[in-house]
Amino acid sequence: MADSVENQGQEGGAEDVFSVERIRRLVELMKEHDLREIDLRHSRQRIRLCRGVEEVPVMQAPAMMPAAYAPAPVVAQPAPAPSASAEKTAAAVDGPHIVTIKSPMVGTLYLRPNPKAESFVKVGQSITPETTVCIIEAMKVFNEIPAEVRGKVVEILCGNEEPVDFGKPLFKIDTRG
Amino acid sequence: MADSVENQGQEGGAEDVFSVERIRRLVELMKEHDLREIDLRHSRQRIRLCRGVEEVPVMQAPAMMPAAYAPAPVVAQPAPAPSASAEKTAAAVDGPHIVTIKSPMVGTLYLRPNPKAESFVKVGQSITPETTVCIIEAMKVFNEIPAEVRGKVVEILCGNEEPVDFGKPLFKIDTRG
Amino acid sequence: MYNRILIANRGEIALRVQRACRELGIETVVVYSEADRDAPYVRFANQAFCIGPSRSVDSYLKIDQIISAAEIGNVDAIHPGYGFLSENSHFNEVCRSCNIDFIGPTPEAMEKLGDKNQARQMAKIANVPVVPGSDGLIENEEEAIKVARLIGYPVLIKATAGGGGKGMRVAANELALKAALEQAQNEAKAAFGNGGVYLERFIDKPRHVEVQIIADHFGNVCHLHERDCSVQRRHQKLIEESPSPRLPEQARKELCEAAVRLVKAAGYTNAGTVEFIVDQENRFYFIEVNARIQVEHPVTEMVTGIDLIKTQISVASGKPLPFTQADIVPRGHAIECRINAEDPSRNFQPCPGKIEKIFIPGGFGVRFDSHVSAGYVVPPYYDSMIGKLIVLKENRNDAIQSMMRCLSELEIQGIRTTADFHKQVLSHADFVQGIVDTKWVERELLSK
Amino acid sequence: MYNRILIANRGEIALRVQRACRELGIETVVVYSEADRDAPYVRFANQAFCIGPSRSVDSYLKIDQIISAAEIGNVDAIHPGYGFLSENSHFNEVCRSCNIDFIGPTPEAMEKLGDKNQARQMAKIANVPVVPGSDGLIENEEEAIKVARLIGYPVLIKATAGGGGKGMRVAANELALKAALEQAQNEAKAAFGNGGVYLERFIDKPRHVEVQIIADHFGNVCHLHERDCSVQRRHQKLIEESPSPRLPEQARKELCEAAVRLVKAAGYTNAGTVEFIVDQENRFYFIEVNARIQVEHPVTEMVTGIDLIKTQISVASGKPLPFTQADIVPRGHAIECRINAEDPSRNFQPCPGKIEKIFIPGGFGVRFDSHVSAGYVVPPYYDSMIGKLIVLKENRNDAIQSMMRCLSELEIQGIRTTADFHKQVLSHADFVQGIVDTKWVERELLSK
Repeated sequence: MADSVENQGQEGGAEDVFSVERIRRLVELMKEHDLREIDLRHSRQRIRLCRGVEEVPVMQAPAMMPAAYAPAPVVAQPAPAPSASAEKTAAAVDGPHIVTIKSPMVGTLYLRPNPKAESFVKVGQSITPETTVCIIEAMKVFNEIPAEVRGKVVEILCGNEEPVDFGKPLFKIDTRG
Repeated sequence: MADSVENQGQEGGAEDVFSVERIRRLVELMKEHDLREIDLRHSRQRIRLCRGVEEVPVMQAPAMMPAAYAPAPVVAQPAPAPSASAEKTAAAVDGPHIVTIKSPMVGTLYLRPNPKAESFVKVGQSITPETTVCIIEAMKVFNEIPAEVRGKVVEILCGNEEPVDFGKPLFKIDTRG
Repeated sequence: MYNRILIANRGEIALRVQRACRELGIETVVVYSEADRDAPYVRFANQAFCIGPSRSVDSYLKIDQIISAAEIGNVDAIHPGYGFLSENSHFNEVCRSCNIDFIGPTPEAMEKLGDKNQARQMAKIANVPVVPGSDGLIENEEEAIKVARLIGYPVLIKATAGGGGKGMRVAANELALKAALEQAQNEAKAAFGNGGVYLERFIDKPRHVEVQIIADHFGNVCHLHERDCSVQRRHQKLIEESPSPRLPEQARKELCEAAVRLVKAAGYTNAGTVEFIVDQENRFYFIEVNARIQVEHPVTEMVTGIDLIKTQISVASGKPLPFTQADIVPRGHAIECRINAEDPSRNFQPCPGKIEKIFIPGGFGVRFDSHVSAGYVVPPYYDSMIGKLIVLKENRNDAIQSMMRCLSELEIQGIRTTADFHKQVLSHADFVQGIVDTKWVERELLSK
Repeated sequence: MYNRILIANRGEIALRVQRACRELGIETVVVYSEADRDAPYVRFANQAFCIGPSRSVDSYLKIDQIISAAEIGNVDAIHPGYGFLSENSHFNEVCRSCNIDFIGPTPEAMEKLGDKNQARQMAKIANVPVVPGSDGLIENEEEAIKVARLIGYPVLIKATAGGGGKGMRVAANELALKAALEQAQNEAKAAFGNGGVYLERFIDKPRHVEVQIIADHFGNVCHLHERDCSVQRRHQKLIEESPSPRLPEQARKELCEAAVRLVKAAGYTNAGTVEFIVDQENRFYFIEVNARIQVEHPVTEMVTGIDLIKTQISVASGKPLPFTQADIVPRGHAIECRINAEDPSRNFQPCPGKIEKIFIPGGFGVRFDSHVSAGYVVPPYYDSMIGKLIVLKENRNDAIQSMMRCLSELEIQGIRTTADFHKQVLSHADFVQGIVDTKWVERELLSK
């Protein structure tokens, strides 16, 4: 279930959250894209819509396990089944203009070319598809990871020297910037 | 779960959050678009709407097994999970005015007081609650079964000397007749 | 052998009995209440009869309905399982009067051993030790002291009208006895309007050890060794195992032989269990006989390799036992955990409801006897056990390791169960050392 | 012993290995493709790494990704399961070069026995019978006749470039051989542009019998007796059992001893299987060695009571075998049916998809090794086996009865499976008599 709509909350307010007009628009959106479910939250506000068949229930995965990311291409929309960390950030930055750079392999993440150097990228920095955003070390091989997307770094999702696996979200890029 | 409206949080603002008018419009929306559920929250306020039955999947039962009747009082509406035979007849005679007389025990059904006699009741015959509609024999004891309802016999659902168990539909009665 | 058997029970034991029948090529007729119409054994049956509404008294306890189903279903025999009518000698009687075999002991043997006092007398005759006590009421202090000397201190003073520990006193010596006797009598008089008390030896930290028996109609009686069921909560068994940990070989031998003596003396046939309590010095005392198959029978099946239900059916049909005592060689160590739909955090209150998801543990030496699967709704009308998790491994430590693994694999969504509570028990040093007694759970786990 | 093991596999065998580890107190690291993220062993793992997209070549066959996960996961050893990289000596090599134990034979032994021709040579040296044949090509008629006399009629003429039965001929005598030889050569030339042919004795209605071997690093080699896997469809095993029906005790003994000789000669360690074909006169011929644990290993575990995976781990970690040949005493008869997500009515085409409902059979002597439960989605990317149903009973007939019962209890909604097909096989007179051969399924069940 790649499609998902999330309420930015820019136009916040309880009245707005419960606006039937918006819900109607959302439902039409659902029918149009044959969505099974829409789940909107803004801090403590939430709108959740389901239609059609029951969804496949996914049992809760243990916290230590980096397995809670939905199948998606290496560059894709934010995964709808958010991990603890993604949860935290989902409210902050999301939407169709936000793409996530995910790890293409299992390995150790390096955000700097070497311990003394500056990080490859910083939040707010503009990048091109060729920009190296990090290095992932696997079996003593240091693989430079290009952004493959143009935009502005809005969030860095993993820490330096953190182990990452395939598909793990690393950076959030605002393609408008 | 049939149509259900559930709310939590009795604090201020509840009136407009839970305005019947809004809920009515939401439900229309759901009907119109075949939504299963709408779930609205604001802090401790919440509106949750569910439509339609969540099917309890019943695996196919062997044909020889008289087990496909839903729980119901001895005199009740036709069972929602109908057996093959009930299926066939459901189209023919059904509706709020039709009640089904069900077997109160396990035993052998007799539609006649004795092999030579006429049946206790015939289709089209008017009956009172006291009318004996059949005999069920259990452990050599012949139990006369009263109709317990007033109306006209529209259908006899079991054959003479057929084994019946608890809750097995025996007769359909039109309470208008 | 039988052609058709009616199973007069529900839940996991109904399925257990049905499995034995099907593997023996015997057709099964099942009876069920409206609450159980979606149970798997109803689907698997050759014929199934709904015998009434959900409440047991309206269905599973309705002898006339069950017999009626048996006659229409044209069965040769009825297996009563455990609970419900399994130890009801009247039902047993009625079955036989309708020419339907009751798979269990004769009504006579059932009554003889079913009644606690009769059984106690028979035990004495068969030279099976019972808890020493005053046969009858204690009239006065002198008698009390005389009896106490005979049965040995510490002694327990019990109110004959007793209950709830009222009018109960433990006395460690004559001095204490003198003081306690009057207190107990007065307390009993106040509580029950009856000051009658009697004495028996006080057993400190007793273990519950029982012996599985099977007997045919040719006088052959075999024991299938013992089960230790000391892990209990309010007299409800939670965990059973075989062999009994820390029971010396000599005591084990004498215990099993005593059980055989008692059963022989009663002319008992089919499967039964002789229950004992074992004190800290490994002396054992007969408590009672369960004249039926028991919940924990798989523990014995796992270590002996003998199918108890099949053997029950075989001997009931008039066949001799297919084995002798010498053939029965236990192998390995088996443990069973009862998985109940209960919430340990809420004083084990039952949690009926729909099982949304379940992952059933499996693997080498693992057995899960249960009738449930995802989508099954646990009805609120009956006991809360939804399954029995049993493991067999080479030794007790491996069995504990395996059970811990299985308990963490057992994922159930929709209802609360006792699975996690079992983990707590199995990982406790006392259990690992095999030194728990029947009050241990309340004392060590629940009082804190 | 190891602290942490990485399981480089998926599906039921990943869960099987994980269960052994957990019961041994060893932590598990699992690797999985995007298609398997909801698998239970991923939840149960101490650590789990997604190593790539669904296709095996992008995930389960990616040596660098697996090793990388092993290093980050800081494991002591890798268990390869079966299939995928389990018989890849390069992967085996890489593991060891990274100081990670590969739970299996050494790369050398793996290669020695992995290559069919080398294995055949080694078998001859170890005096293990192989199918008699011409070592190398047949140049002309005279040679063919000379060789045929040596190996005995009927002979099979095979194209060296062969495949699909092309260039294959059976000759019952010299006359037939002369005619067939030229035909075969021409047909081979036409089909493969290579007329080279060789001879071997033609085995009519062969049975597939294999011997389970386990060896430690101290030269101790034990066999765990044989498995009969004659029920096959297109060389895919469907049903396995132990002991092999109708195999005379003497042949059984020689078969097992021959397997031990071969494995000793190759200096092979850990678990392995030596496959033979057995002709109608119960003569056996070595075919090949599988240098890994096999799908059907539970059959052997059930009859011997020995946990093969635990033993694999133990010997890999450098411990000696915990038993001797004399300790291994098979008990009862075990049968395994592979439950595949395939539609027998549509030529066994795979049926991936969501398992809406499943009732898992259980009971005494029943084991279902599977990673699936209700809601599990069978991915289309891997082999179609969703579980293995295994029963152990006192004798073969009881085992068949029990398996029939279990197969009818196994209710699966959402996908088609081979369960009903197994019932067809188990209830067939030929199977009941134990006289099926490796072509029996095609001949008796599918050609009609």
